[in-house]
Amino acid sequence: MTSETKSNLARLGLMIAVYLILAARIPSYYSQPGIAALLDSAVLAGIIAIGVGLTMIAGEMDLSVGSMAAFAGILSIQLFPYGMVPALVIVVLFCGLLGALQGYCIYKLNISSMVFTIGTLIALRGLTLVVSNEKTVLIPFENIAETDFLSAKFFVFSIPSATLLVLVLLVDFFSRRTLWGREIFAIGGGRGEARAAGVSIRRPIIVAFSISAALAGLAGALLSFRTGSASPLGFEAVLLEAVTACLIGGIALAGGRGSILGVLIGLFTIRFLVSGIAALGAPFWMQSLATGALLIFVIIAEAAIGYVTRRRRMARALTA
Amino acid sequence: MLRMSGIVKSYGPTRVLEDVDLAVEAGEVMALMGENGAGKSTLVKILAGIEPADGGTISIDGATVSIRSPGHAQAAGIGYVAQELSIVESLSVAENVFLGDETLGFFRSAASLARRAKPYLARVGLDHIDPLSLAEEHSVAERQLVEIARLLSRKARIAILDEPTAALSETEIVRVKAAVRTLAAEGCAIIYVTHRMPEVFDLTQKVTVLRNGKSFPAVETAGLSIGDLIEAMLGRQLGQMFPPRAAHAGEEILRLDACRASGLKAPVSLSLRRGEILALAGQVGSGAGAVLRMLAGVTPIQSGSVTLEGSAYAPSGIAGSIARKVLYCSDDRKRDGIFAVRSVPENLSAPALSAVSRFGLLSPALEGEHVTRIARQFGLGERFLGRLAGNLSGGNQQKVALGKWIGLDPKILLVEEPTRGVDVGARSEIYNNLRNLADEGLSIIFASSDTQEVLGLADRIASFFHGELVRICNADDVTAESLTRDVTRASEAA
Amino acid sequence: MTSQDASQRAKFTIPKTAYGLIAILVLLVVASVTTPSFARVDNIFVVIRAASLTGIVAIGMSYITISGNLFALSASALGALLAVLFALLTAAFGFAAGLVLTLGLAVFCGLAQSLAISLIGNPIITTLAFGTVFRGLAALFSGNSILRIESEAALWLGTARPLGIPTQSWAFIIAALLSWFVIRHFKIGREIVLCGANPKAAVASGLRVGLVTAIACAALSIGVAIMAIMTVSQFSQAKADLFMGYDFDYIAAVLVGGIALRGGKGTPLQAALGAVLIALLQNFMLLHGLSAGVRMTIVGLLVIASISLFHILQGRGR
Amino acid sequence: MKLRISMTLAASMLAGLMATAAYADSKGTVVVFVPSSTNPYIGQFQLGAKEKAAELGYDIKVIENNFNQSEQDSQVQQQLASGETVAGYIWWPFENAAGVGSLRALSQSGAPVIVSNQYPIKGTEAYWTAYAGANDFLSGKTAAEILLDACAKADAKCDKGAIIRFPAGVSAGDDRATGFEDAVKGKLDVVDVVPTAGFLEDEGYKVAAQIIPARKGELTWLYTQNDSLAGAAAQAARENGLTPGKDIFIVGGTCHGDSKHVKSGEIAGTAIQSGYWEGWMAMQALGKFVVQGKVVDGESYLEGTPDAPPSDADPLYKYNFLPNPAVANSQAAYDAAKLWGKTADQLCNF
Repeated sequence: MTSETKSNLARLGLMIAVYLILAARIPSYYSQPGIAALLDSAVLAGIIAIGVGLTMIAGEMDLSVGSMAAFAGILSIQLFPYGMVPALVIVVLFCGLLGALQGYCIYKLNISSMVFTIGTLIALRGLTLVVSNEKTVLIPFENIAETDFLSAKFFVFSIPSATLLVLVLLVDFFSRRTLWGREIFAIGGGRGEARAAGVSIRRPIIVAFSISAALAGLAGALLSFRTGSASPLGFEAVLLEAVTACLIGGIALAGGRGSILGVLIGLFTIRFLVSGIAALGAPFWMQSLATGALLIFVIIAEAAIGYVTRRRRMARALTA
Repeated sequence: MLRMSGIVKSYGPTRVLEDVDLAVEAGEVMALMGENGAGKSTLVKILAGIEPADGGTISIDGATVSIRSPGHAQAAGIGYVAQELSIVESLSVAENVFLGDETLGFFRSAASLARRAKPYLARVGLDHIDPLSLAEEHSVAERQLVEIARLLSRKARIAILDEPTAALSETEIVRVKAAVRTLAAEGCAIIYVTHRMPEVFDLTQKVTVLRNGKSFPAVETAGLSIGDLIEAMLGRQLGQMFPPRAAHAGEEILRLDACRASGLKAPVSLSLRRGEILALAGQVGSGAGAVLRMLAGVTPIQSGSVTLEGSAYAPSGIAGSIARKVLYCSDDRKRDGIFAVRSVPENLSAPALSAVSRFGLLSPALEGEHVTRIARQFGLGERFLGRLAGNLSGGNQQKVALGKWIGLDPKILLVEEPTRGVDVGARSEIYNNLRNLADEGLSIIFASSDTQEVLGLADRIASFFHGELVRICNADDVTAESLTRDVTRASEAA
Repeated sequence: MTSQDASQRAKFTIPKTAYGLIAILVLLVVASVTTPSFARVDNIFVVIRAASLTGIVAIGMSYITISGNLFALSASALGALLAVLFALLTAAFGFAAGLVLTLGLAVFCGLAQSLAISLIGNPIITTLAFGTVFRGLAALFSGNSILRIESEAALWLGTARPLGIPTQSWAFIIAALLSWFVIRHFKIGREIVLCGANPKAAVASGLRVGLVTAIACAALSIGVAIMAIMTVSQFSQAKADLFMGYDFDYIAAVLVGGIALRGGKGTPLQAALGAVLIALLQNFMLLHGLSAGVRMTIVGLLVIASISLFHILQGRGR
Repeated sequence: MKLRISMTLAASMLAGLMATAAYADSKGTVVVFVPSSTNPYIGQFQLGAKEKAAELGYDIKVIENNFNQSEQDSQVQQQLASGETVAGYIWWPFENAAGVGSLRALSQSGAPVIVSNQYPIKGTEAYWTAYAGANDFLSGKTAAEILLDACAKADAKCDKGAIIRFPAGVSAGDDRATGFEDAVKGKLDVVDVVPTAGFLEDEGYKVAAQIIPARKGELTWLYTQNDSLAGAAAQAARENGLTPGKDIFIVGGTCHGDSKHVKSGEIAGTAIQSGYWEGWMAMQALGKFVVQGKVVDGESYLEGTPDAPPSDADPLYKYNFLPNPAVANSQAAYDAAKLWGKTADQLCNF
């Protein structure tokens, strides 16, 4: 068993533990509609976390996803009259393009993406307010039934939650099995080494940021269609949840390590915890403390395990 | 197959390569040898497309090629294994074999990569390792072999190996040599940069020697004697570069008894006297640097004992050695020797902040005095003091890296490669500075792979090969040839 | 050697602080020409007041950045927690004790974070987690109600205008000068800069890297505490949802000030200037009646433009 | 260490929850969806709902989303999926329009749904049983009346003025501004509408301290949408040498945490908007529906009587609005002001 599999199993164990503890108190955790609701609750942060995770694997981090999702939400509702599918396609492509541009700037300037995307995080939010005329935009009520199919359930899946799972599998496949995906891992694992081995740095950065923005756009558009409205102030909290899901899912902030499937595990660990505590009727501070405590627990455990592994490897090297 | 002729390269006014010629044939292993600073690295970097040449031509199979980037070099079939490896630790071995290779198609599964990597790994003697395991789980030698497997997979026609065995153990070297032979057997022309005599005579067919940026015509290894080779490398001594040695040394200040640490294969016993300069001569990976790192507290002393001025000395960490006034200057000043984005005075006072401050406040007067004293002592002119350390030349950076310790009244100064990347003029200044300090009672241990430096500067010389102390002699009893024999283990090659 | 040095010297270098000043001057000229009410002296005081509290936190944040620890994401949540604690402590023990205890608790929170950063090695994740915890604790301690204080001293601290200048602006100016002085003239300040410039070299030179992180975190915490205490004092009350969503404002000020995220460069004065520059721009746009969206877009673009500019000027681009 | 403490806290909290769930057998559970009790107004809302529920014999469960509509949506789904039989829902969406989908889902469960705080969007009437809560248009209108009244009383000429409104994109801000502007049309001149970054004093002060000096001599009044922002604006005015209530008239129109500026006369007056009573009346509306089984079409502005809260026997209308009784800006008036048996102090200074 590789160390990666081991760590993923440990994370899976944590997720299951959180699930079981809460399921003991909340019957809906093991009912069909309850599981469907849990899946649905993960869609927004999940789709966004896939993209953020990809940029983190590349050794970068896209902080602008929340604003991008809000921007996409407004745009998609405004484009609704042209049909939902064309609107979705246009919005996702446009966001992907913006992301590619952002990636290109980050590559070209050779700048820390965490700095650059703070700028776009602010600017895109402003642009969203401008585009929306600072008002919530709505799908006309007579048309709202057209979006019903997004809430319909097939067994435990709705179209959005199925989209999330399909996207996880797709991006996981992309990241594991394609040249472009492996390049993202390579530049995250060792940028200098990868460059010396002849890997282009530009392409993986652009690809990662483009996917991240496109997915943020998709999440924003899907969620806005489902609710039939979009607020220019929406999706502000999603960044922290997505990053937390990635970190709990084992994506190293230093880059190069982790997997998209791991992100899914991290995501559901958070979802189980937060949904569960809210469903018990606990006040906000409980959710907040529990999330913080979980995150601290995971990163300290990781640091400890990393320390022990390094010590062991060093000891082996010395005795060899 | 490969012919480089009339290669010229300068950094500023410093001419690094003058009219260098080099030729290798397919299936041939050619040793590229020379003293440190002779221009070997620059030459191979030009060939690998990392540095542009100022003049000269490169032709492959008779056709002139222009190499301006690593991509060009790759396209021309040139593979380069640098001293710093290009293995991404968090990727699998198989992926590292094919890293940067876009010819395998867009889709690639771990299993198919592993399957394709297996034969290449087998040819470099890595058939026993799992191609799916992560590179970080393997030793430096194995990673080195993976790099060679990468060259094989790319069907490189010309391979450059830059000191591939520097950090490896004897058994590991055997594996790398075998892999190199495989590479040659495939018809690859190999340029093999090394300092190790046994490898030269064991592995290579021809030797090209560089000296002071000039090349000598290639010679068949078979007809070569070690003496000739060493003479070709060293040439005549540089005149008055080195200051006279100490008239007499003081009492014993430091003693190592059967000490072992990471990087040493056998226990080392040494002693050092006040005002003495002791050289630890050896190539990279010889153990000379390991002794310094152990004394500096960077790596722990695993066994044996160290006595400093009569009391036990076992520093825990670098702060521990500084507390005992044993100060260490590593061989990579950019990494941990200087603060590149800060000014020279700030660098010079960095370790001595307590000494230049009163009640937690920096005293400009004290600091100025401190800085001026070091600057004067180390010949750093007034005009350098306003600059950022990163903007200085290598020589002046090294003066900063060394000089910053002086303010602490050191007892022992440990210096690794005191003049790496330093031009000739600044070298002589640094040697004089070190000698002056020794005359004032400071004891110095330096590790160096530069024969002239060792011979010229040291009072006594301890030579190292492969993690073992070979012998300790007075500098007067050592010649360039005997020293080169010791640190390259020429005895085994003969 | 000499030639290489000479070529380096040929590069014209302006101190980083100067860029911030130049930008402020340009903006001032443009603004006063186009907006009559802008150029008045009292409006300048207004701008400085508007920049004050964000600026004080940005100054603290600059310690984190200069020390090589990027930035902290827990400042706004810590602000809410300290505001709540200050109100509770002042109500229980009086203003002076409240002030001292809050500052003490702030330092404690800073040290706890620095310890975790040293352990985990990543300031961003660490402060992200601590931020959630701080906000949760703020809600817990406040009991979801508004905590009121009645203290003449606090009111004076929050609303007085010695020499016609608000206490907040005094605090801002003093904090800027003091923290500049610390970085520039204190031994620990030099250590902070050196650790940020090259942590490995700092360890090799025997500098106290752990202490530096602790001081940087404590400096930010104190900045946050001042903001929290000033805000609570001004309005005589505290709530758990104070300062929500402000984190990126502080970071933006640091970035617009031109402090390199890699650490080891820049001074707290630049962060202060960055805060003033943003406030100036906001004020200018507010007086021009630009909508909130347009204002936010322009601030975002300013952040992008200034960081790109500083980056290119350092010759780091490709 | 920190972890252990929070774990202990979490454990004791969970134990507490289990205990409350244990004697929940009376008339069933009411599930209340609110943004977050970090906001004290919402804390008051919860308290009112809880006390009324206890009085009526219901058990209550409050689900908080920390100002995040998509989180609230998933909480609704989760709740519906639990299959719990509930006595009814009280629905306070974070983003009114975005929450419509969830509102619809709640209505489809068959249990009564009382919407509160956010005036329902036109066209969604089928999705909810009744609205019981504040009326932001009314709040704006009341504020306008207080302001006009104050101007008239002081015999001052009020013309140009500005609105400092809730953050751009917040619908309550839109509604209050509309209500206000409708009421002052032709009487006052609105020269500027500036959004703040938030709802609290520090955010209001930031804007007011820039607007007031820039338009000094021009502005005769300010409407700030709540008293937190108004108090901050009054402070800013004073600092600029303007005496609030003389040189400039400032009105927030809803009391919000701190009444000292009203008592001192700096703010032209206020209106009691009580989170406590809003939660209380939402719960009462649900109780009424369970007992009476019907909803009368139309609007009912509940009477703002000082002493007794409205009777549970009154009919339930489709729209039931929380009264916003105006309070004059003096200590005496303030002390005298009561709504439904609680003093202004109790209701406003939570």
